[in-house]
Amino acid sequence: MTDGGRRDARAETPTFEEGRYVYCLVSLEGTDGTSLETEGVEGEPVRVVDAGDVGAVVHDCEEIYDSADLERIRRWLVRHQRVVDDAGDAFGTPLPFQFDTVFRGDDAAVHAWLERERETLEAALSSLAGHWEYRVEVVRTDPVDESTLVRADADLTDLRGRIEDAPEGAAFLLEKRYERRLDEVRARRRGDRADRLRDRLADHAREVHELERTRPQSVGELSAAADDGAETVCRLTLLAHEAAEAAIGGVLDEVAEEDGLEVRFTGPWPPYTFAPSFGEGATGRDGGPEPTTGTDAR
Amino acid sequence: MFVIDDLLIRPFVGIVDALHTLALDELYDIEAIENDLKENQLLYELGERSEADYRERKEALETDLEIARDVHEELASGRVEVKR
Amino acid sequence: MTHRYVYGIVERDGNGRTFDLETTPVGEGDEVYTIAHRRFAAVVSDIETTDPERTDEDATRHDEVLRELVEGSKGDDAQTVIPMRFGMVFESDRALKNVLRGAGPAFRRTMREIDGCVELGVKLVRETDAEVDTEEIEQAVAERLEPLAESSVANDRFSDRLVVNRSYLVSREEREAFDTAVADLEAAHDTLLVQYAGPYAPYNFVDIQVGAV
Amino acid sequence: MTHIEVGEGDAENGVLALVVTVVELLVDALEREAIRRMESGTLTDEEVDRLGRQLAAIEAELESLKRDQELEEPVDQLRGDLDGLVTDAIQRLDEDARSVNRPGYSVFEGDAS
Repeated sequence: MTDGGRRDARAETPTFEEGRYVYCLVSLEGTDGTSLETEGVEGEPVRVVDAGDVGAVVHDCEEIYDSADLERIRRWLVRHQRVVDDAGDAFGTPLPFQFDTVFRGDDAAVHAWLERERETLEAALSSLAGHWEYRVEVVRTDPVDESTLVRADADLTDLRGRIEDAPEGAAFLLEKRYERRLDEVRARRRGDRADRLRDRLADHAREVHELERTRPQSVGELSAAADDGAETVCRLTLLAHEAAEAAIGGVLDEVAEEDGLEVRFTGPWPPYTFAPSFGEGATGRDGGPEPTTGTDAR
Repeated sequence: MFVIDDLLIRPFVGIVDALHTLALDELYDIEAIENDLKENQLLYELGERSEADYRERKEALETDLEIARDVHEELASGRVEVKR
Repeated sequence: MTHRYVYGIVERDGNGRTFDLETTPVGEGDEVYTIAHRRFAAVVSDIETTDPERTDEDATRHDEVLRELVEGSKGDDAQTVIPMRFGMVFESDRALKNVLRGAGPAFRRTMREIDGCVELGVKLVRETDAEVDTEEIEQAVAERLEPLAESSVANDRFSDRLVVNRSYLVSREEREAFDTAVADLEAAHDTLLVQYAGPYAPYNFVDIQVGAV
Repeated sequence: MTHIEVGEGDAENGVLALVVTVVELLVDALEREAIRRMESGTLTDEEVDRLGRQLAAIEAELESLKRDQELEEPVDQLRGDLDGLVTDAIQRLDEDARSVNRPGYSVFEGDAS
């Protein structure tokens, strides 16, 4: 594990006297009351701070949640998600915040901020209403037979022939060339498959984004299961209306019927990736442009 | 002035990434952890594993199992579909 | 309100017989006794909850009570028991007797199959780094043990070190011969560790699900 | 920042694994270049063959070294770590400005203390 090193090397932890850990923002329009019965990260009691029709789901906190213990972080993540889920159940699609997002100050500060950003927030909430994030991972559990690939590709066929006739040293290089070409062909097939799927899903989703094919290393660290040698064809994230869920499932069923393909479909998640940027004039720590609460929004 | 103090502890990337991964993992992993527990017990009973090792491992595996069940319950139910 | 926690079913033991056991019972009661309806009796102890949590301690107690019944302890004879899984509680004696009545035929059938038998477990584990021919060993084990058993089932191979994991239903008369056979197998394979366990109540040879009421 | 762990407890072996990893990457690059020259036709058949033999010999040498020193796993791991590091770094370059998007943590509002 590299956590020890990472902790030493990381930037200084921000400190604050009083803070509010923010799980998400919700629309209170048409709901009666702001009560939310749920337990937050580390068992903290969760409340809703409201300003008009916008509410922030928070708990009081005095420090950032930080640990080198991955298990603990997993629990925190799950708890964070549970609260956002409960908020979603009670108030409809929430505007979710990343794990460990803390608002400096007390309820009044949160309230003032909500008031100030109200227009943006209300617009964002109403635009996302009824929409959720879905994750799709297509995995090839049985690799395509090499001979099939060779037959379908003139270069590969040609290389195979040349290797047979070549002297040892040349054959070695041709073999390497062949392997590279094979990788290319596989990559192209993956790409084609992913493109077709994207197009089909786009009919049912408001947005479809392709993610890096491999899960980020840091997520891998959190993961308990070792990869079983299966090849990831693509990873997609979608923003779709809840009514489209069945249709999306149908498209994925068809993909799963292809030999050797497995589809891993999870959701509905709160639209973490698709939560819009807000907070005009905000500054990031590095003075970068606008921060967002989303994750991978492009 | 709206100040955001962002500091990266670890490059976690996205929370959905993490959740999606956890949800899928936990779907598969409970049985593997249970098997490891049984193996640990067996090797201890056969005298191949010392009591200290056995206890340490058992404790770690039990924590894993508890978390796996927790996560499974909270994330996996109805949210994960593996289509074959 | 006190309920009945059920360990298993025995035959022709009458009502209210108590067993003199070493094991502390599951639940609050301090006695393990029978509640009978005609031919069959449930072996029970008193408990306050209808939904006992499965703790390691209580699961062990459940198993130990059954083991003592099967083995016979102190003044009691060895019993043939149809074991129940952990956690079965009946709210009232009436509910329990209803089940004894309703499931009578199933109990009768099962009792015929396991009468006079105990369950024995045999696990063969290869030593670290030892390479073994699984098929050959399976065959040797089958040749030696199957003739002595009424029946057997394969259990989950939960570890890649496990070469064989089987449970055997063995009549009390064959116990000694079975012990010898297992010892012979152990002697014949020096790359294998043997775990020979039991006698247990025949969990693996009983297929009765009783719905708790 | 991400650290790459070199070896576990056995520094010498760790350094060796690192060296082998670097040499492997170098050989990969050499092979790519050799293929490029072979395909561009700037080498004679004999030259191609000689080059191929040399690279094959180096590769075989590396493989046997890894086997003898039990470096296969650490080298694989290092290459994996490097890949992950590069990917993460590229992402960071890519999205440096919106690093808030990562669940590290964010503190909103008020003066940084």
